[in-house]
Order: sequence, then structure tokens, then C-alpha cells
Amino acid sequence: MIYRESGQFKKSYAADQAILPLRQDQVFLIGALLVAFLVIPMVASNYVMNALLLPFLIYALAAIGLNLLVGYCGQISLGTGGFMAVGAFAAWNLATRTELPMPVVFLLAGLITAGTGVLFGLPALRIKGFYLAVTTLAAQFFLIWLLQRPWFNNYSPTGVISAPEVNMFGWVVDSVTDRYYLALIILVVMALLAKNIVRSSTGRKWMAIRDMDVAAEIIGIRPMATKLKAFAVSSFFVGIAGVLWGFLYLGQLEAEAFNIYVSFDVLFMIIIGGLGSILGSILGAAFVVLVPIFLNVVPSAIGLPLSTAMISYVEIFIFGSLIIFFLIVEPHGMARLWSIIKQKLRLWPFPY
Amino acid sequence: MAANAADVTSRAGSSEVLLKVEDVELRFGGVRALRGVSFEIRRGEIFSIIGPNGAGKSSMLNCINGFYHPTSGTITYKGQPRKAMRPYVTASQGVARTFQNIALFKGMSTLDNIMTGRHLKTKATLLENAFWFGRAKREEMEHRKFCEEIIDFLNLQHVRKTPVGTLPYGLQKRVELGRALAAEPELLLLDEPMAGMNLEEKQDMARFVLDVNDEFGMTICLIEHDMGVVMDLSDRIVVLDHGEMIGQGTPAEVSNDPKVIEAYLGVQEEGEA
Amino acid sequence: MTTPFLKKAAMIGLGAAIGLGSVFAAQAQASEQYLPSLVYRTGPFAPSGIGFADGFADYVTLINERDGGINGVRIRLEECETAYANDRGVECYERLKDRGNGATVVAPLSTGITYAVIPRSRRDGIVLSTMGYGRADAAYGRVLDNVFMVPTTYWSSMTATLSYIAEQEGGWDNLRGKDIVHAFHDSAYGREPLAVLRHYAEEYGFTLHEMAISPPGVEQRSVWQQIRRINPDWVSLYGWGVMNPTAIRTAASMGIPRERMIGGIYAAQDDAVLPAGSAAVGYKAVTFHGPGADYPIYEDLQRYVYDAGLAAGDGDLTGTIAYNRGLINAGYIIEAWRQAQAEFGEGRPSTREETLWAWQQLQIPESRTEELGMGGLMPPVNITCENHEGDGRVLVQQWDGENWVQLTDWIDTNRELVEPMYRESAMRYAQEEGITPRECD
Amino acid sequence: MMFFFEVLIGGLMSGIMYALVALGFVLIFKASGVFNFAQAAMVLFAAMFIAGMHGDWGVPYWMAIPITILLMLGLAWIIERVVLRQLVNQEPIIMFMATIGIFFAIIGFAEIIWGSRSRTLDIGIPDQPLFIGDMLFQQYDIVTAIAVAVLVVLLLIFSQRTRMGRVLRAVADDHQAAQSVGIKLNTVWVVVWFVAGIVAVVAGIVWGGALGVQPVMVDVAFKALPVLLLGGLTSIPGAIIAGLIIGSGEALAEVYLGPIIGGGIDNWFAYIIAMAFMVWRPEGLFGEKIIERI
Repeated sequence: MIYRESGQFKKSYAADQAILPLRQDQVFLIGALLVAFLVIPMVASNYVMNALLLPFLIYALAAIGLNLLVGYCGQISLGTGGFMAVGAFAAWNLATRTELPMPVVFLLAGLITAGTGVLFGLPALRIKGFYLAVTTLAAQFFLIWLLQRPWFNNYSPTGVISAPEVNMFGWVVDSVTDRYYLALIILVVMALLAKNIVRSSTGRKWMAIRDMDVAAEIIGIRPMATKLKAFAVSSFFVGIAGVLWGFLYLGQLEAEAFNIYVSFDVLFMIIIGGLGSILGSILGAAFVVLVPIFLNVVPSAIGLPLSTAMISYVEIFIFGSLIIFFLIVEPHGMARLWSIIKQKLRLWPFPY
Repeated sequence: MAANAADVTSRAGSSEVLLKVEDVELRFGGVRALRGVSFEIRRGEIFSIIGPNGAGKSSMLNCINGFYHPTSGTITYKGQPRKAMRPYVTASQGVARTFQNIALFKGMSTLDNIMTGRHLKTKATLLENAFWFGRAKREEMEHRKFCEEIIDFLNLQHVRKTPVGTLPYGLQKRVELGRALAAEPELLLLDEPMAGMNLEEKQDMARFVLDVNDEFGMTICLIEHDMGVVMDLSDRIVVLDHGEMIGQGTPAEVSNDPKVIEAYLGVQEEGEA
Repeated sequence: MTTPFLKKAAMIGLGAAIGLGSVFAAQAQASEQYLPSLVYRTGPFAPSGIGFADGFADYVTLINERDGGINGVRIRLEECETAYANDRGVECYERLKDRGNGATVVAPLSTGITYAVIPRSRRDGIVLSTMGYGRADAAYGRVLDNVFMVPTTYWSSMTATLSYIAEQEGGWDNLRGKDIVHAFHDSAYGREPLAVLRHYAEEYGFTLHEMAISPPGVEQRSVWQQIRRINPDWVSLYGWGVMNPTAIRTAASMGIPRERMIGGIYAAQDDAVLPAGSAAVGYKAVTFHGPGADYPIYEDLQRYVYDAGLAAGDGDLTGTIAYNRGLINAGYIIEAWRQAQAEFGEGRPSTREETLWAWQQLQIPESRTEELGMGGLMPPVNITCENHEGDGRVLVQQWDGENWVQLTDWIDTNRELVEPMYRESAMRYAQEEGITPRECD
Repeated sequence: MMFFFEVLIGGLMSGIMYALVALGFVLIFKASGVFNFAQAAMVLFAAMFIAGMHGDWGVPYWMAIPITILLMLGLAWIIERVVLRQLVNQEPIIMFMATIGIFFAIIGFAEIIWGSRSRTLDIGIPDQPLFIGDMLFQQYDIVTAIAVAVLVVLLLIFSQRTRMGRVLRAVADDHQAAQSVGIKLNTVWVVVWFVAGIVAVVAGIVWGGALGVQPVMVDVAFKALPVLLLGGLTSIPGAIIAGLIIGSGEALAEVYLGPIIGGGIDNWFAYIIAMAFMVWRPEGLFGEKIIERI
């Protein structure tokens, strides 16, 4: 009975509506934050920080963004890669062409992406479901094409551009640890914002549209405004993730790299992690980042040498199968598995 | 839930016309779902629309709340004739409804469904919501309090946090009523609220309908198949058949109207003829 | 909400890293020279990547098997699959760089990955060997002292292409009034040679038609219809992946003579012509190494690698362009180590500093390529402090339906044109990044 | 003017190639309401097996193709068992995402067996320029167009004249009604995915011949999707006509608009056409009108 909620009574609606109503969860959250902020930077190797944690944090942010749109508002999008690219290139051009301070650049890049998201969300006025999914591919292809025009990379001969120095209020984010901290802070803050949005009236409107848009309209929700708001917020998150991807993780930008398969990867994260769950987005991001690495490391470690190529094929197959598996067995993904574990802990050691 | 308390009048309703339907016609391609329907709903009354299957009852409700747009004819609400209007505009003018086939938000809890009904009363902006500050937090508490009252009223306390998709049918109908009440509407459209219920559930639901009308003074427009219920609850009734209005009046008048009897028993009479 | 998982992820990550470390710590031996190989055996460009990876691995195997390594220092090769994706490439770089006794040189095999690892490699002191792809301006050695464009760049190779065209037309003067089409992958890669082409078009008075083909290029009819209408004298093709065979095939179906199509260095591989079938017969391309398998080194490969069952692939890619590129890239890397050992002491693996030093003066004269059994296959190299490319020479090859046939000897490149271009671009980069160019004397 | 017609005809021919892939989508959507994103993966799967069996094992084409068709039957059966049956009555959007999973699973499986090398697939379709008057045609296109025409006719015969075809149409009209008269939905699904598989085999041969067989072939999916939307998801003639419109529109835009705005625009142009059209008419050219109910 580690996970006991008995004896914890909510005396006010405010307490009942807190993000984490249970004391155990609060303790756990604080512990986890302490670990993330204090322990990991001390113990994690360069490789773990640089090649696992950084992309994980950034992907988690993109996944939260996409989940707001798909999981909460029910508008499926295959244009995530394109929107990440918009964020990254907007930030690069703002940073290199203007004297704006970096935090403003980040914010503006997010807003520009949000605007782009709204623009490509407009067909949602008339188009629904997978029709809309396919038209978001238009965003994907068009945006990547557009960002390949030489103006956007300032006529770089190779089209690949190096990211500028990130200076946050005088803090020059350079070392791996710095970059980890910046990504972590942004993720924690934005995850909190996302959580606030989804538990608020905005989130309820999104979910109403998702669950039954006709009924939502009849109880007075304006479908268009609500959907566009979801597109805007989602794109803002995705755009910031794009900035971090280029500026903090890769250190370079290349429009082609934000291709349709990036969009699929982020979609996988939210399906596997859990549609309509902020926690799920983060779990899914970790899963998608780690699985390929496990597949590369584990077979050779247990004496089953597979060629690098074979590992990749197996990986593609496994991801495809996992998508099917999760959709069939647990459409709420890993987030639901997590709450089932909590449920069990609540009763432990009793089976019922 | 005192917003409309001032309007409370007797069960018989006032003489003020809340909604006036004049000569409404609705066509889908060649099908005429409604032809020349006219009636009035007075503030504070329980008004019922009855008729056999396919009579156009739900189509009529859909016209009233803007989901369908009449091909011709006018609908006057609170003295203002309406042109084609999106449903959310109608809702913002104080019309709420429930649905024949339950249209709840399945992925959300009972509480969240009812809270969604409050959304027209919410003013917090996206940014306030994101930072959980200002109106966002304050309104959330106020609405929560209001919705808890509805939950108490409808006896839904035990399923407050349950996803509605997993609730039994009768409870879902009740949650849907709760969601409509949360909007504090002036006109409440109920589309077969008792369909598929057992006797006990029907009695409960009838009680709720009466209480809503009595205590909160909401005007109710009801579609129902169960004649017993309709006759007991309604102040006035309109009868539709094949999209045409064939009778109107108090329960007593309607139940003695030969055209109505014919429409309901028409099949047998034809068989005898 | 967010962080329970952060912790878990970190633990998994740490676990993976520890597991990873211990697995390979056991295998690492002080006497081995560690060589990471970033390959793309999968993904959209796999048909090129597989051949390269095989050639690269087979050459290393040959050195280990035939010579027992470099002066007894065996080379331990480890592959990491990038699928040509930048993030995967970075992950590979980070994962492999400290394996064994430390990576000293990396060939990223993609321009995008190169850009991502340039800052990292500068911090780590690891040499980047980028054959033709990557930052062209890295050929100017004063700014990026650890990046090497050996043996050529898109810019230099394009000047050679134009020399070849001029020669075929009977002299530069005859280019006046001619129509030359540059049909390119609509990306920075395809646009890169445009600067050179525009310069020449102006200087020699031919009309340059720039025809963009949108990637991946599975449908190109309308582009080639336009080209057919131009009725060009020559077509320069800069495609990549599936774009190349589709371009050749579509051009053929429009009746454009393949003999007058010249592919760039990355439109020169076998996967550019094979899928096009008979349509590709006569197609020409420039490449920075000899085609085919008719070199002495192949006898040794046969004996020590293929016959011993140690080949990386199933053997049907030997002698392909991609395979040969793998061979010579490994060849350069190993020669650099050899020269490092000669300077700093034989019989022990070279450190990063030693490897960097060796690359910074890498000299592989023609005579040495012959000793290596790669005379005519591997272009000679002559690196100076300022010049990180060498001569940039390329040759023209032609597809006869079965094999690439070498048409010309090495063609000189226009150093007077490209070197100032490198310098200008590199200096601008140095300024942006706050790098002080080192002095060369 | 001559040039204009050449471009137009070339575009129409490309459109037929796109329509060939779109056809498979339509068949499945019509019969089961599933938007099958995996259709292009089935095309790749078919092409890889034909080219792989021929190239690596020396199986002649006349054997490799029927074997592959049998494999498509197996694939249809597995998909029905493992995926469709489990997801019955789920939201269409969940089904759609599941087919994205199928997409990757099929590609991964085909690559595990055949790797990602490029192979040729040449069953001897002639490919030479052909002049009719002054107009340039390509034999490959003509053969392809004939193949598509034959395929469409066969599909129509199948749907109009055979018992199974009538069953499929009944199911398309009304799932529940069809079930209530004793049609087994599971069998119907296997059959329709199998038929779509056969279409994929034809598309695989045609596209594989044109591009060489390699994983990037699945990108033709992104060419077929706008065709599908424009044509309406449920109409076979719609797919063909939309293919022709998109193919020619794209080619003309590439020639007359591309140079003005700089560069190859055909990756997104078709999407913009389809999107613009759908904003006006969400059900596409020939799709069934979507009537909202509550």
C-alpha cells in the first residue's frame, strides 16, 4: 500500500483540481525534478547527455505539441517536420539578420510557427479526419520546399547552415551541460503550460471537438476558432522544438532534414506514449529515442551479431508493429500503462 | 442556479412568446422533411413535439438550434427573426439541448462534460489558462462549484470522475441533461430524454424535467415517444406527421383530435378499410 | 507530470550507457587503432551507401589480414547506421567517438551530418574526412584545420566537367552560343555548382539553363520535356538517389543523347545507371577515382578478403563506384595513420593529435598509390596548410551498359577560380563563428 | 502549342501512373471505410518480391509474378487477422493510424528479406521514343495506359458481374445490412485487400520498371494521395480522372509556373490543388456526399 490515497481529503475544489492531487505524486515529481536537475548532469556521460537526453528532451517537446493537436483536439497532422523546420529557420533568420536577444528570437520563432500552423489549419474548416491528415502533408511538402529557397539560408553554398551562439540573458549556452539545462528548463516550463491548458476550459473545448465536434458546436463551442487555437498552440510548441533541434542539438540546420519521416517519428511518439496525455508524450519520446539505440547495442551484447543494416530493417518493422500493437491493445499508450502500475501500487501487496 | 429565478412563473407558462416558428419548410434534395410547420413556445412552459417515426421531430429541433437551416419560413427567437445561424451562435443566445442518440464527449469524465457546458460563461483567455492565473483559476473554481450543484441535483456524485463512455445508458442521459443545464439556457431542447429507459429511470428523468422547469424556470421543448409521459408533463403539444403539423394544443385537446388519432392509428384504419 | 519519466528515461539512458561501456571496454585493446564507420546501408540512399560501406570495411580487413595492420597495429572497425539522417549521424558520432582507444578520424558520409559534427569534431580534435560532400570551403585549410575535402569538391569537379566539354567542342571558344543545361536536385546540393557554372557561362558566352528537379524525383517528364525543347548541347546532371536513374531514363525516352549528359560526382555511381537499364548506355559522369576492378589491389582483396570469407558484402558490389570510393577513403585514412606512425613512432595506435598532424601534411604521390595497388584508382593527394583538397582532379567515365569505362585521364581543375571562392566563403564562416584563421607560411 | 500538348500528354501519362496507386486505396476504402495508408508499401512489397526473386534466385518473371500475387493473398489474410479484426468498430482515424503502422511493418519486413539495394525490374515493356506526326510519345506510357485500362475493366467486371463483386458493393453500401443478410465481413476484407494487393502488383511492376526497385519507391504514395482526395475516396473513375487532372496540372505548372517562382514545385503543387478543391467540395470530385448526422 505504498500508493495510498486514503486519509488525503480534498478540502477545496482548488486542491482537487491541482495538477497532482496525490501527495505521493507530488513527492515523486519533486524527486524526479531534483534528479533531472542535479543528479543527471553529475553522473551522465557526455554521450548520454549529448546523444540521448538532448534529442529526447526536444522530441518530448515536439510530441507534447503534436499531442495537443492530435490527442486533445483530434486533428491529425502529418506536418510536424515542416513546422519544426519553420521554427528553426525563423529563429536562424531572426538571429542572424537582426540584433534581437535570443529569448525574443525563440519566442518570435514560436509565434511565426504558430501563425504558419493557423494558415495550414484553415482547411480544417471544411475538411476532417484523414482528409485533413493528408492535407497537412501539403504543409510538410510546401514548407520544406519553401525553406530550401536560398534566401532562407542566406545563400549558403551547401544549403546547410550553422546555428548561431545561444545567449540567454547573458548565459552563453555552449557546453553539453548548458544545453541540457536549457532544453530541460524549456521542456519543464512548457509541459507545465501544456498541462494547464489541457485542464482548463481551452483543453475541455479541444476535447469536446475531438470527441464529437457536432455536439460541441451545438453547446456553443466555435469549432473553427477552437481548432485554429489548437493548431496555433501545437505549432508554437513544435516550432520551439525545431529551434532547439537546430540550435541546441545538431548545431546546424538543413531543411531537407525535417522531412516527412520526422513527422512520422513524432506521431509514433504520441501513439506509443498515449494520445491525449502530456506524460505520454514524454514517455513516447523516450521510447522512440531509445529503442533504436537498444536495438543497436543489445543484440551484439547478447552475442547475436546483426548487421547494422539488418538492425535498421528490424527497427522499422518493430516500430510499425508497435503502432498496431498499441492501437489495438492500449490506445492510451504507455501513459495508461503507467497509471495501471500506480493502480497496482495503490493496492499492493493485496491483489485486489 | 438562480440566474433565471426572476423569470419563474407558473407551470402554465407566461404569455410571452420565446420562440416562434412560422411556416418552416426543410428539404433535403427531393425529400421534404418539414412542410409549413408553425407554432409558438412560450416562456416558462413545457412544450412537446410528438409524432410517429420520421415525422420530422428531430429535424425541427435541428432547425431551432441552427444545425439545419430551414429552406423557407422563419424562426423568431426572443422577438428577433433569425436567418441561417451556426449552432454555436444559437447556443450563445441561450438555447441548449440533449440528443436522441447520446452525444456526450466520451473521452471525458462526467465532471468535465458538465464543465464543458459552462464554457459560454468562461472568459479566461488562452494565456491566462496556460499560466493558470487571473480569471483562469477564479472561473475554474466558480464553475466547479456550479457544476457540483448540478451533479448533486442529478445524483451523479458517485460517477463524477468516471469517463462517460463507460457509464450505463441511463446515467449518460442524465449527464447530458447536466451538460445542457450547466449552460443555464433559457430554452432547453430535449430530444427523447427517456428513450430506452426502464420505468424507474423514466420516472426519475420526468422528475428532473419538472424540477428544471419549476425551480429554474427554464422553458423546455421536449420530444418524446412515451405518450403517458408527454401528456403528464406538457403544457402544450404540437403533433407532426410526415413533416406536416396536424394538431396543436393542450394535452387534452390533442388527445381528442381526430387527425392526431388517425395519424397514430392510421395503419389499422387503413387495414380495416 | 513530466518528470517521473525524466528520471526513468535517465535511468534507462544511464543503464544503456553503462551496459554499452562495459561491453566494449572488454573488447578494446590498447594496441588497436579504432575506426568508426558512419554508414547508410538503409534509408532512401542505401543503394549508394551499401557499396561504400562494403569497400570501406573490406579495405580495413585487407590491411589487417594481409599486413597485420599498420606496422602491426590492427584496425578495429565499427559501423553505425545513420540512414543518412542527421540526428542518427550525431548519435553515432557521439556514441563511437570514445570507443576503443578513441576515434581519431570520422567520415560522416553526408553533408548534413558533416555540418552537425564540425563543431563537435573541433572540440574533440577529431579529423573529418569528407570526400566531395560537406563544406566546400573546408578546402581552404586556414579556417577549419581538422576538416579535409580530399580529393575534390563540387566546385573543382565542375570546372573539370566544363574543361571536358570545351575539349569535346574543340576549344573554349567554341562554347560561345552553346546551350548547357544543369539539371539538379532541387536542394542546396544540386545548387552548389551553379556558382561555377554561372561564372563560366559569363566568361565563355554559353547559355546556362538551370533546371530544378524536385526531390526525390520519381517523376520528371515535364522537366525533360523542357530540356528537350531547349535542345541542349550538353546536360550536366546533379541528381541523388532515385533521381539519377529516373532522369537518365526520362531523358532517353525524350531522345536526349546520353553521350552529351555528364553526371556530377554523386551522379556517377552504379545505382544511377543500373535501374535505368539500356537507357543509360553512353551516359557519362565525372568521378574522382578510377572505375572498375582492374587494379592490383583487387587481387589482394580477392586473396585475403573475399576468398577468406571476410568480405563485408555478398561480393556483387566489388568494382562499383561506391565500393571504390569506400576503398580509397579507407586508403587515405590508413595512409595518414601510417605517416603519423612514421613521425611519432611505429607500432602503436595514433592519437588524435598525431592523426590530425598527419592529415595536415598528407602526401600521397602517384608512386605511392601504385605501391598501394591503387595506381589510377586512387587520386594522388597533396595537402598543405592552406589547401585541404589537393588538386581536385577528376576523370570522365562512360557507362557501356555493363561497366563504367574510363574515357579520360585526370583532368586538371581551375584552381584560380575555385581557391578564391573557398577562401571567401571560409573567411565569412570564420567571422560568423568567431574563428581566428591560423597562419600558414 | 505543340509543346503545350506534349507537356499535357506527358502529364496525363504521369497521372495514370499515380492513379494506379490511388486505385488500390479506393478499393479498400470503398469496401471497408479504411483509409489504407499502407497501399504504397504494398506496391513496394510486391515490386521487391518480384525483383528479388528474379534477380537473386533466378526465378523467371512468369513464375515470380504469380507467386507474388499469392503472397499478397497471404498478406491480406494476415492483415485481416492481426489488425482489422481487432480494430472493428474503432474510429476511422484509429484505423488510419493503424495502417501507418502496417506501412512501416510491411516495409521493414520486405527489407529484412531483400535488403535495401536497388534492383532492376524489367519485364520487357519497350521504352523508346515514339513519334506520331511530330508529337513525341513514349512506348512505356502507352503500354502502361493500356495496362491500367485493362485493369479498370477487369475491376468493373469483377464488381458488376461476379458474386463476390456484388457482395463487395453491398458491403460498401451498408455494412450492417450486408452482415444481416449473412455476408461475412472478414472474408470480404480479405478479398478486398487481396484485390488491392493485385493492383499493387501491377503498380509495382510499372513503377519498379520506371524507377528501379528500391525503398524510396514508397514515395509514390505521396504522389497518389492528392489524386485520391481530388477523386473522392470511393470512386474508381474518380481516381482515374483525378489522376489525369493532377498529372497534367502538375506538369503544366512545373513548366509554366515553376521557372517563375523558382524550382521544382511538383512535390506540393498537387496537394495545393487537392486542398483548394476540397475546401470547396470536401468529398472530392466523385466522392459520396458527406451528410452529418447527430
